[in-house]
Amino acid sequence: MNSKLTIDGVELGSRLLFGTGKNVSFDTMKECIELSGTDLVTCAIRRVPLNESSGQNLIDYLKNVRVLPNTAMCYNVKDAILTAQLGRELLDTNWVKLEVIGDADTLFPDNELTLEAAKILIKDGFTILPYCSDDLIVCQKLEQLGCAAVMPLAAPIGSGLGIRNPTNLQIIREKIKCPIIVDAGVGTASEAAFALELGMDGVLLQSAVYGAKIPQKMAVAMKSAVEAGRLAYEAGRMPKKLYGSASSPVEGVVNS
Amino acid sequence: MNSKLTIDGVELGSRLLFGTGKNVSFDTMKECIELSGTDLVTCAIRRVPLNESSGQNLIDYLKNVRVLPNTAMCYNVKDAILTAQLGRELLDTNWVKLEVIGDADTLFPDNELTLEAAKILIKDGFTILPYCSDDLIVCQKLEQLGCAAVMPLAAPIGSGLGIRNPTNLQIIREKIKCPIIVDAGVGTASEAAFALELGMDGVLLQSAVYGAKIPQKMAVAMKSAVEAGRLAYEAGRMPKKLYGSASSPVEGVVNS
Amino acid sequence: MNSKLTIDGVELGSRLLFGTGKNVSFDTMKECIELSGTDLVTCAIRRVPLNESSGQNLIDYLKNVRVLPNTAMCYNVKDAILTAQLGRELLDTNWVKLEVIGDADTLFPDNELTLEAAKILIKDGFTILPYCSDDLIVCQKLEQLGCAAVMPLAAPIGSGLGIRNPTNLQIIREKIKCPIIVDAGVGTASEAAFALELGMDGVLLQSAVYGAKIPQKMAVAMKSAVEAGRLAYEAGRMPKKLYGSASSPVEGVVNS
Amino acid sequence: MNSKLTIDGVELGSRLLFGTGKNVSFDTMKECIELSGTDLVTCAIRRVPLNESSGQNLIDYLKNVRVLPNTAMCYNVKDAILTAQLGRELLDTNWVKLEVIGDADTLFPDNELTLEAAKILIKDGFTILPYCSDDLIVCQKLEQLGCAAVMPLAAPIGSGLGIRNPTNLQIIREKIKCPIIVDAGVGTASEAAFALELGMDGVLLQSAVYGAKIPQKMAVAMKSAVEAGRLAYEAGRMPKKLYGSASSPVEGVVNS
Amino acid sequence: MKITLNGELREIAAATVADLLRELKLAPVGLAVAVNESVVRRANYETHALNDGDIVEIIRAVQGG
Amino acid sequence: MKITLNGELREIAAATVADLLRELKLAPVGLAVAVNESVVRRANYETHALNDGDIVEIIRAVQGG
Amino acid sequence: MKITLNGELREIAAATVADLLRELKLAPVGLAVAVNESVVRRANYETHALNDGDIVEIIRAVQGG
Amino acid sequence: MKITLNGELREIAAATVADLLRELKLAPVGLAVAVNESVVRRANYETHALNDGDIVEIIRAVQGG
Repeated sequence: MNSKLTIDGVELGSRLLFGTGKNVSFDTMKECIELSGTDLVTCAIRRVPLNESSGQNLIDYLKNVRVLPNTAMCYNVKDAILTAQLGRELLDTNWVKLEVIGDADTLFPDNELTLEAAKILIKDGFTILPYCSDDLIVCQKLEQLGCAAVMPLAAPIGSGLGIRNPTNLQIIREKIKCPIIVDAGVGTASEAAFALELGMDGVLLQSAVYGAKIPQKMAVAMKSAVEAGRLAYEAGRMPKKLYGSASSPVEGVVNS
Repeated sequence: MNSKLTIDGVELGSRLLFGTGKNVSFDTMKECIELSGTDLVTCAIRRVPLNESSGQNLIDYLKNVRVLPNTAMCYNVKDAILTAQLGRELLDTNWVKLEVIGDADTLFPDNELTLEAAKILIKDGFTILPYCSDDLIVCQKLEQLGCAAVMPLAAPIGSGLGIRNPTNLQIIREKIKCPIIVDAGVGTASEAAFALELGMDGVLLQSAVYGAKIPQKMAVAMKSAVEAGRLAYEAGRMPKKLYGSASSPVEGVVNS
Repeated sequence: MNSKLTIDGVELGSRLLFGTGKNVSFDTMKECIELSGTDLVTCAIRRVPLNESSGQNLIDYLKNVRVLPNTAMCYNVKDAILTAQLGRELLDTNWVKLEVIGDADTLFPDNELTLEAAKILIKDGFTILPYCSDDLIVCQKLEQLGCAAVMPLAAPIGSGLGIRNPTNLQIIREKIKCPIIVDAGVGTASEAAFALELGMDGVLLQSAVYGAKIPQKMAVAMKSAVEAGRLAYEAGRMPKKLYGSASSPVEGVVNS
Repeated sequence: MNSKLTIDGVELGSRLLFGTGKNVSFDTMKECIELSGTDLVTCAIRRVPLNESSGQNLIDYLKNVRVLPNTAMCYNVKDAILTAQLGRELLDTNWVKLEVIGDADTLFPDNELTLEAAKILIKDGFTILPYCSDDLIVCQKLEQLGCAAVMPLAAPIGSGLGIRNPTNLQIIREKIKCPIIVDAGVGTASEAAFALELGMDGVLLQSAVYGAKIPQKMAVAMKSAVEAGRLAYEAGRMPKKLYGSASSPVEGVVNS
Repeated sequence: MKITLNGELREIAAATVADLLRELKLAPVGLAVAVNESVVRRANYETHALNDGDIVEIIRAVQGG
Repeated sequence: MKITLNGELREIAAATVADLLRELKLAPVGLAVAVNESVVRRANYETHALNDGDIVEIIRAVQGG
Repeated sequence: MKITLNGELREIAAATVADLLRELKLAPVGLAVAVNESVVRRANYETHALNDGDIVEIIRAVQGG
Repeated sequence: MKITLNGELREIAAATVADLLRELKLAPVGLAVAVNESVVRRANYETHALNDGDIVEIIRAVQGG
């Protein structure tokens, strides 16, 4: 019922972007992906372990969704670029979730290096979805470089703290045209809905689902939450007042 | 997928309780009711206007849902009781949403009088769903009297301010067994989801839907939000941390 | 510099009301009382232990401040009334901080019983400062009974959660004339300031000071916070905007 | 009573940094500066108007405080550097509040250009206090360059929205050694206190005071608020609990 | 006979609740009636006699929240 | 004579409130007394007779919030 | 001689920065001067020659935050 | 021949990327290869010669967010 999210000309069936998990079996992951309704899942790019049998391949579990490789854990431009290029070759996609990390504890982005990497990758033909701060100027520069979307964080990765600064997201929404995906920080369903109500075009989730006691239930919760939030945004919420007005008629009351 | 809400032995198909509108046509109301998925709608009891033709009857539009008469706008016990009894006769139900109002501007409940009326109505065979403050002691007393649920307000009626005091609702949830329905104050989808995540058993909505720019869209949003919030509650959300942990592996990164 | 708080015709030198401590020596208490600048401190009324030597007397440490006996831990009207009367005889004051508790875990007030006790004590000549919920209707009834002030809680006693529901306090301020003292819940200086900024006439503190790592420093912090909050209220704060306007001139900039 | 703030080896008498006003007379400004207790005030650098008599000189009103020239309204590195150098010559100080703005509506900083300008100015012998986002990575880089402090915004300049993202400030505090001054966004006293309670070393105020209905009262309020917040930080606040424990003894109650 | 009907004094001819509804041209569905603060069950409309000074309430359901 | 003193049954010899305080070795300052839910004013300690079965409360101020 | 003075083209007679300030009737206090993006120290106002096409900035402190 | 393979020095016999994968018993699917910071397209595995001192990365997709 709500309008679709289109990134780089591709219409996605859901406004929920989804990680492929952490400390969770491929089977649980696959179940959650299906329940969440997502159309686009992220994965990381890592060295093949040479001394162990490689076991099952993640890609085999991701047949029905579009896969978005990330450059997670890259701390400089060179590593991010090579990782992006390897991801493109591996997954046959020119989309990449660009991350250049600035601090190992908080995993906050280094926006300066992210801008530098984005510029190079765009020249190389990539479609960039960059992880960044909720910083208007950074988002404006990323948009001007030609990024397909911007992905400001709502709170630190893995924190589950929710939308820490709605004001910043509201301002970014006002002044940015490209899709805005909230990346990181959402911890439960109401927060995902709230992100969409702020006019964000989507949310990327990982820990909120896989870190819940029952990930499958949370996957469904998030599917509904994202729909609810977007619909509420499109519906146009009622105004707020300190106190309201009667919701039942004030005339014709039976009284003595 | 989530567990059902049961009030007084009756299993309801939805955790969303819904008003029948204000300043909105019967047709729009009916559409919103259907889209919201609600099983239980409230109505007010008012004197028949004697000098005008009565027009269409609200009840004719409410064939497929259970109707819950309220005692809205009653300011004393006597009026509330007579209104409840008239509603029971009219709608052939012993359920009543008991409201005894204490202030005409804010429509805050007079909990003292609500307790008094509840005691009398329960003796008279009613199933009481009382509107009350988010006050643990009041809720405990209402439960002990035998109310079928308690309906604390989240914010003033018609204010759309959302869950003003999650702490109080959390504490009430911890110490009360009977169903808790958040009545009044919810303004948008994320707030409805949040109420359910706090362990509330349902929400009663009116202005949030009928006061939205596109009520039909908000009705659907609320349906999804209530499902999302309940599922998230049942799923058990991830813990919060000041900052989290990597959501992609820290080992095997391609680096120079 | 700010206007004074007057209760029952008595002008107080400070808007900070203060407890006499818990798990803290009389000496530390005395020091904190002096540093806080308070003019009015509360104490509890308890049975003299018969089988131990009574040691030092609290009252000897409270020579320079007005003492306000409370009825803490009373769960019914009869106990509250006798405790109030004993406090009056003991401390030669007709002021009493009336508490009738409804729940032993949360120490939330039973507002219904508080109203009943207030009515009786006012007839008996007491000046009542009642602990109550942040519930407009209860505050209005207490004011109409003739209470000298109302003392809504900001958060549960001893929780340190701060002002849980500014909306309720704002509304009470709008519609109540008598002094409003925030009783319970304030945990740190900014929250005390915030209470005053909401138009509250004072705050009553206990755990926030005695539970700090360095109570003496927090006592001074609270003294300043209460002054700051009141002055800010009287100064009339700037309006909020989503984003503001330049705070330096936009003309005459040196540019190329 | 609280510890002093030292920037670049200079001990300041107050943790409040203060603007010199906007739409306010020099006399009112001077009064507010004195009442605020500040030791360090900012001013802007603008072209002398050539076609009008220059009137009174701001500097004549700032005899007893240290003056910190800013580079407000500079949108590129070159302008910021020249403005800084002119300010140094004019005011005989090598301190500069570095601002490189990225957007004319919100006045958000361009952190990338701020870093570039800081690097050049530090080589040129300046002591830099840079206005920046509440972004850990940017603050870390500014500190590593040798800035004397970092000045993250709490909310947009002139918005009065308060501390929009306490989480970010908390994390910056945890991981940065140099003084952190909250620059912009504080709107009232409790918010200034809160900033200090988060461990910020100071706040820079302008609109909150000059934009209040009675600026002089707000100046005093802010003086107290900053002291209160710092003392509370040093005192170590009580822990928060969902509900607390009795603040009066539970034994020895008079009961029937 | 004079009664207070929905809060207003009114002269009526009706002898019973059922009469009154007919006099008011109200169909006896979708409404409920109280006389002197007691509900009159639908089955008793024909037999429930009205007296001078009675306080009568005739109500229906309306939209509300 | 048996009284309930601060919630406990106790055999006492005292005939008046003043006697009782002496018996308990309590100085008559910094405390207040109620007998059978009525406060006994300090001025009446010497004259207020105690009877078998009386409920006596002797209280003081303690720290609290 | 034509210079750009505070962003505007202007014909001046002054040969030095000090001349220029006199021509503009500006006392050499409470202001600072840059020529071609370099600050001219106050001590050098008399000796710093101006040339055709110079870009001159003369600034002062104003209120700001 | 010595190469740096996934960050570790290693003696290999393989002359091409394809050889290397065989030597490592890795099927040439579900992975990607870079030599000296340039990606080697799958079509070129057989022809891309390895040289002493090459830096080789062999990667795959793993779970992440």
